[in-house]
Amino acid sequence: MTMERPIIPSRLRGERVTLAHGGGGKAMRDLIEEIFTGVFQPPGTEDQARLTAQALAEPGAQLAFTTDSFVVSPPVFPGGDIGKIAVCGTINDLAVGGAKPLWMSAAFIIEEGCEFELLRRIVASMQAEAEKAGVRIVTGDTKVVGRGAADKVFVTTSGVGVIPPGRDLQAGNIRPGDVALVNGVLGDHGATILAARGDMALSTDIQSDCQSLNALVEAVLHAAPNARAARDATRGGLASALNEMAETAGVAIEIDEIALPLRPEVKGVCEVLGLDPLYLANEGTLVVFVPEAEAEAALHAMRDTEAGRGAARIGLAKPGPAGRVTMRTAFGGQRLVDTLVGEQLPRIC
Amino acid sequence: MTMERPIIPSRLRGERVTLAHGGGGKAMRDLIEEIFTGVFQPPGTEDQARLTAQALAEPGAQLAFTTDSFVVSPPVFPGGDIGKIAVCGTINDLAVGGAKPLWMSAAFIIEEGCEFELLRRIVASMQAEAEKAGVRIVTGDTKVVGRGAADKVFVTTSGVGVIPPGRDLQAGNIRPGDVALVNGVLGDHGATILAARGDMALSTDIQSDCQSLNALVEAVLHAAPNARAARDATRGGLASALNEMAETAGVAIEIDEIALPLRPEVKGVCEVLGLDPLYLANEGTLVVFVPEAEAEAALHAMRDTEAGRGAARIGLAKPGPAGRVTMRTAFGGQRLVDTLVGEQLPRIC
Amino acid sequence: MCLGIPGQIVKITDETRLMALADVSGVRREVSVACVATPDLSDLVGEWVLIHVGFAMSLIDEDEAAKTLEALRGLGEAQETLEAMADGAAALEGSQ
Amino acid sequence: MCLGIPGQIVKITDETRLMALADVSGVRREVSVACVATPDLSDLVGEWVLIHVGFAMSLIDEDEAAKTLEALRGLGEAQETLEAMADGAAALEGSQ
Amino acid sequence: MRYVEEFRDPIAARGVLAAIGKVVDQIGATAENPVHIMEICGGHTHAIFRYGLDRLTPPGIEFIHGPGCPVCVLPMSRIDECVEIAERPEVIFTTFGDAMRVPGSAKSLMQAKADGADIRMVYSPLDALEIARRNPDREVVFFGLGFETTTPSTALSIQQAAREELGNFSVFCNHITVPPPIKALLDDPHMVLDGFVGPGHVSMVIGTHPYDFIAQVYGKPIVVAGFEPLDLLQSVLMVLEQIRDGRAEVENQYARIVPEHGNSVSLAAIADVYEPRPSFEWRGLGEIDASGLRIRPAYVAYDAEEKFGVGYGAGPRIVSEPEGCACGQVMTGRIKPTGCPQYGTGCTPEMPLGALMVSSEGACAAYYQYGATEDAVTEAVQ
Amino acid sequence: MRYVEEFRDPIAARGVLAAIGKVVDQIGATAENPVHIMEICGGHTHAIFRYGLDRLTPPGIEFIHGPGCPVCVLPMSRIDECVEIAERPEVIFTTFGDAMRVPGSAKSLMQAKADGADIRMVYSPLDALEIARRNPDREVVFFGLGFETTTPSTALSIQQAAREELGNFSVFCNHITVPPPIKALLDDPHMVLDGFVGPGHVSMVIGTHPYDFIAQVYGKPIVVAGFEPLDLLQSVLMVLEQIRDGRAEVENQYARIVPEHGNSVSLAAIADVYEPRPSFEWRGLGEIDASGLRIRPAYVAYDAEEKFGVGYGAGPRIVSEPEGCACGQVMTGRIKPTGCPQYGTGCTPEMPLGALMVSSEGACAAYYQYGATEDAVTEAVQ
Ligand code: SF4
Ligand code: SF4
Ligand SMILES: [Mg+2]
Ligand SMILES: [Mg+2]
Ligand SMILES: [Mg+2]
Ligand SMILES: [Mg+2]
Ligand SMILES: [Mg+2]
Ligand SMILES: [Mg+2]
Ligand SMILES: [Mg+2]
Ligand SMILES: [Mg+2]
Ligand SMILES: [Mg+2]
Ligand SMILES: [Mg+2]
Repeated sequence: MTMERPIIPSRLRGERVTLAHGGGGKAMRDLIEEIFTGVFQPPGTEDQARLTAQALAEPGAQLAFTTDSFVVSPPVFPGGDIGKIAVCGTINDLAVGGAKPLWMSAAFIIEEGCEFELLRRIVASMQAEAEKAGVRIVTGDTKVVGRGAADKVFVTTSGVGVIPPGRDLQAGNIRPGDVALVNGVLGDHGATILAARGDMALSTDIQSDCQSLNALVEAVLHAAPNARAARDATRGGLASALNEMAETAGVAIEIDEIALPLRPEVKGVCEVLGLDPLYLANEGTLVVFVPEAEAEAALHAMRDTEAGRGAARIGLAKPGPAGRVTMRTAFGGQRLVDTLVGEQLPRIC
Repeated sequence: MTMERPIIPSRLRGERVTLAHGGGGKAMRDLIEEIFTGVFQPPGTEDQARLTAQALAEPGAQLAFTTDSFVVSPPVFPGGDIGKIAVCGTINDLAVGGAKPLWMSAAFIIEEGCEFELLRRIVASMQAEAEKAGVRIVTGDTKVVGRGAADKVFVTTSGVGVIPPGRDLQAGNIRPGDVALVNGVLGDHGATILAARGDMALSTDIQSDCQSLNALVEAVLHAAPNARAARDATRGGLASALNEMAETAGVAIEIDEIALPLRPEVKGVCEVLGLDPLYLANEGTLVVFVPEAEAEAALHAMRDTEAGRGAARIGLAKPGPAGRVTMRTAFGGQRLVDTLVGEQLPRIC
Repeated sequence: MCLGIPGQIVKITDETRLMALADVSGVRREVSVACVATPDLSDLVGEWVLIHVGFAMSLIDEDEAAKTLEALRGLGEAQETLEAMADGAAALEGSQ
Repeated sequence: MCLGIPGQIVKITDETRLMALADVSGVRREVSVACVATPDLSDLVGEWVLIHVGFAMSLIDEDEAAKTLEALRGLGEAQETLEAMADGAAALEGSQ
Repeated sequence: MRYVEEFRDPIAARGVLAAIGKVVDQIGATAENPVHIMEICGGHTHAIFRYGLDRLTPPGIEFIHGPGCPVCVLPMSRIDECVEIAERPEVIFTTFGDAMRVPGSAKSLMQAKADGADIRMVYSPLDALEIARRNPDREVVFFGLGFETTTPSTALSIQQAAREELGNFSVFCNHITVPPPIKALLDDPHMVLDGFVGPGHVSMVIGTHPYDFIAQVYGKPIVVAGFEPLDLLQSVLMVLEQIRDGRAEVENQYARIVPEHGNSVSLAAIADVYEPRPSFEWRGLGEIDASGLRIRPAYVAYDAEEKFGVGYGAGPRIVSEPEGCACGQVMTGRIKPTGCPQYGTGCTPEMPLGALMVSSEGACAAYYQYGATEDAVTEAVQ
Repeated sequence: MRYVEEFRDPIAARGVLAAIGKVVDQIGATAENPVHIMEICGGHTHAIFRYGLDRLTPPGIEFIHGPGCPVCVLPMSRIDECVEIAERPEVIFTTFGDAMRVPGSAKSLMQAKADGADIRMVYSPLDALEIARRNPDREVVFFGLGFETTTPSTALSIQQAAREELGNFSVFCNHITVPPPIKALLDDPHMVLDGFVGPGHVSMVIGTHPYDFIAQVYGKPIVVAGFEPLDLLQSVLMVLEQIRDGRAEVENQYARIVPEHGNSVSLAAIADVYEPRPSFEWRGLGEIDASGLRIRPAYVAYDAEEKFGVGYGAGPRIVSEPEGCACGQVMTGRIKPTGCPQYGTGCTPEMPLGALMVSSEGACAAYYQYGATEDAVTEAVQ
């Protein structure tokens, strides 16, 4: 479908959502039809989508199912908005498991007073991103809560995809000697949000890396059919993704500080606030482990895709100690890269 | 799995969720493992569940997919809690489409300061309800937002089920002469929440009707194989469900006030606040249309199930005017039962 | 205007502020009984009152209610008799 | 203690309150220049300062920095030469 | 006895309706030449449509829907003033749910809430008092709205606040009284009314004597009525019997609730706290002498008009009613809701243009809610 | 020049390390008989572990991690007082992120926030001032924490508040000074220290002369150092050279930032706003004379201690440190973090028992974060 909608007189009075828009009556129907289903065009009007896919019937195919709630504040930021993230994030959770994303649900929790314009923007982003990734948003929900009971809008997406027979991307598959690749610069999303939130009064030109990774994963799998495991390094950053993978696989992972792609501005934000970019969130950052023999092919394949232009080889798996992640520092030392404790707090000392 | 968990020393310090529990680090992992995955026991540790079901491979079978966000306040109320509703609601959205619910996702948005005890209770309810309905909670997510950016906890569930070949329950199938049945008393949930919220300082012994309807739907389909369509009458109440069905099917619907099962306490709440019970929310109320020939069988089958003890025949479909719902009043008159406009507001005049 | 509903006083909750618990079909709420207060407030327990916006505005007079109902039933019964007669007449005429 | 980072003053934003915009690797924030204020504030533009909790606490002395680096590099080069010599000796001895 | 279901008995209804039919015939009223009965109270309007009484009664009776919905007669400028008060950061504005959706000239209270004002629905002014006790650092304003039925509750609440010296509580008083607009209607030369169904709950406060002028001065029958369908039908019958017999009396069908002299506690509280305003504006009716109440100087500390400098205290404000709105004509019985060019198109309950479409007591909303259009109703009822 | 990467050059490092090795040999220091060098500042501790300098330097050098982390030396009772202030409904409590997770006797600020206190993290006291301007009806309190580096920022902020007459802004002052604890440590008969790496950023405010007593009275070398790894290595080299040469001087490796006499504007602001307290409590070190600052009477309106009646203003409060916590011994260099029985078991960054495990500048946290256990580190580095 196209993003252009016929201009029909709006039944939505005023500029903001009121509690009436969540009450189960006509106002709610107007909100849903004008803002949501008018764009998503889900099949049918029932409370459940009914779907058929040939790919699911294939022997050995598995169904992949994932969900994430998105609560990013502010909801619109350089490089994206909560809608784009909500679609990318769920596509990515499917893609890193080797699944081809097919369908998605979208549930909105809207704070009384949220501007219709903001919702329109979010929905347009979602539909655009879904189309780009070849996914359909087939079912959804909206709830309205009172002022102060939400932060403008929260979006929860769930995704269903199919894992073709024979594919197996799981962290448990990583073996010592496997090479760790990332698709591009780290920490852009986290640094963007920190700056966009305004609390720290920082301004930068960084943009969120928010993007769908399904095409990238397919490209890697084509070039490196024995790829072991992939993750999107979101909350907790690269460090957390690596620690999870090391623990699950029972291997150690060593990364190389010099090899890590980082924008100067992201370093700048980290310096000002005393943060570590390894723990900054990403929203379109793939970490993939491939056998050494396929590493170069995978790297080149990544660089040939839009989302993988800045791909880099950042480290490798080692026999042990199990679960340990270390970094060879640019200065020549070595340090542990442990899982974050709580959240990273800006510090002065 | 059993609800009893071994008593291990908790890694969760204090009694409440802090922002650290959403930061992507160890605190988050502790929260997730202790409160969520320890109970749900999802398969694997990846961000997507991988699932296989024989039923999906059958020719003609359809996949059903639905989502709902749950924002009920207070989160615990007589007869249930937000967790129970979140599981029942999604099971019901699948069931009323004729689907057998298989898997569910659960995403939590938690307000800083939410008590761990509340989360434990919600999760236990969810798991208990899912087990009862034969559904597995296979994937999930948690987010923590600052105080005042959510109302304790919001739960979004998505459900995947399979519609066996040949089944077709859709509102569009309703024909004039079909009989409308409900499974029991109306408005209990809405009245319970109004009272539990405390704003109106009402106290009653009413309990939410919150329950899963999948077994009930199967019973109806067994007794009435030509059943046309079903809905769970949630937000907006029975009136909204009937209006939606009448519009989709292009029929009129007439219900009989005397036949409507209503508790005196629900009538009491409505009298005090000037509300109409037809618009009160339910969380376990099935409206199903069956051909006249199968109506008695369906009614008896319903009454033989736990969720259908109070089943009643409440009205029937008529040729038109399309989309119109009327009620024959106990007093002998007739009135329109239109869709609610916004939300029902308590009134004094 | 002015939604008012009958309820029964079940308990005095605050002698000083003249507050009592009223029951409407099993739903309870605290109401002010300032407008219907008796010298001994406990005399109100068991009484039916007309409640509006949280105030018991008037005591319901059971006798008057009974009188009204009687008059209404009288009209209803008269009509039933008439209708039965009409039915009977119609049946005789074979028009039913 | 006391995280401090070098940044460059790019603009005076408030003469009265002695506020200026500082740039750290492309990240900008308003800082107080009260501690490093010059009679003509615009003289600060282009200067590098050490920033701590939103205050420019000290002007960075480029000459001193250069001197320190020179001393450090001297030690580094000396060592490189030594290592090269050691490598050469080792190679001669066939131990590599 | 629960005093509700008993008065909804369909068998008794058949008897009353038969009796009504007989008296209508005796009077000789027909669809072309009907008896005009005004139910003053919006609650009665609501009940007439909810139970379909207009269709159950013979065509010789025509109901005229009076001005007795306090929400409907509220001028738009009052809502604007509510919004003005509610949008002050220090204010918690409390209101009955009825007023939330009434359109002001810029926005309704519902929209002001969405825009950030702290507006809370309450069931009772007592609940607003409690909010004031719990929020000593905020100004809690209660939107005092309604006829004599509701006035005692705010008067007693103000007295209670004064006893507790609750300095952060005040009332934005928009209370109005029933007799003045009836007199205004009766003075209207275009109005043809044969009798009245009187407001039951107002009367339990003021008693039946304030209506004496209707019978004695204007020679019209009036029967104070309850709100259950049998109450209404019986009252209509009593009005018809007076007309048939050439009587003009004040009768009381609702004697189980309404004492002849009203409620002395309520009347004393009203007299203590309130005094008549020289004049008050009614939507659709304009200014009516001595038809509104204001807070007496002794309670000025609890008067939101004075506290925030709005309303009559700050001089009258002119906000014109929305263009094309025929509420005034409907309210004076000159046209039926369906006679308004906006009805069902420019004005619906989803997007009300006039006030009569907002409150479920409003004649237009009642028409729409229970009948949509005359045609549709006929169709539906077949 | 960006004054960062230049000082992280690994090639230059090799040279400095070689020179250090040579001097260590000249001194004859060994693992068994090492030179003890205390880095006073937590920032230096952090950098030593982050860059692995303890493992790059020869075993003949033993780093003693000093008391220079303002979060670590904060007594638990101070956090309790923060919580007490923050939990007042009228207060917006503002703090640097560092203090959020420090355990109080009942809860941390992070937990108090979860329990409902309005606690906001800021980057600068200027941001707290701005919050005060925007919330005139709230009391905005800034948690003034830190050594001489940070003190000028709160002094200047209080002066600014006074200029603007911002009556709703105050500072809960917990500023402390570096020289007194060093003197206390040097007076400790158990302490064996051969030299000091001096705090670079404190010194840019106070200059290098306040350390003269270390060289002149106690005869120990001290080199004021920058925070990049090359800065630190060069400073260690300079300390070692003094030891080898039998000198005891105050040297300045960080001359690009640190002027000999400090920053006059900062010093004037401190002197205007603050005065020494007779005594102040340090976690692990106890009361130290004249080691803390309080707000002068002229600025009493901006003193949260006075405004809310807490802290030293309200008399000392005794809250004992958690049982089994060896922070005091670690901070005075008597044991290594790994020597504490709680380390890594009862005390981890996730569940810190002692303060040194909370701040990433704390010696225990730095050990844990970058090395976990001595064994594990050896393993990992191979
Ligand atoms: S339809 Fe609307 S505008 Fe017309 S009279 Fe009724 S309420 Fe007023
Ligand atoms: S391990 Fe914990 S308790 Fe022990 S000294 Fe370190 S911080 Fe203190
Ligand atoms: Mg997920
Ligand atoms: Mg994810
Ligand atoms: Mg839904
Ligand atoms: Mg908000
Ligand atoms: Mg690890
Ligand atoms: Mg749904
Ligand atoms: Mg649903
Ligand atoms: Mg997730
Ligand atoms: Mg809340
Ligand atoms: Mg309809």
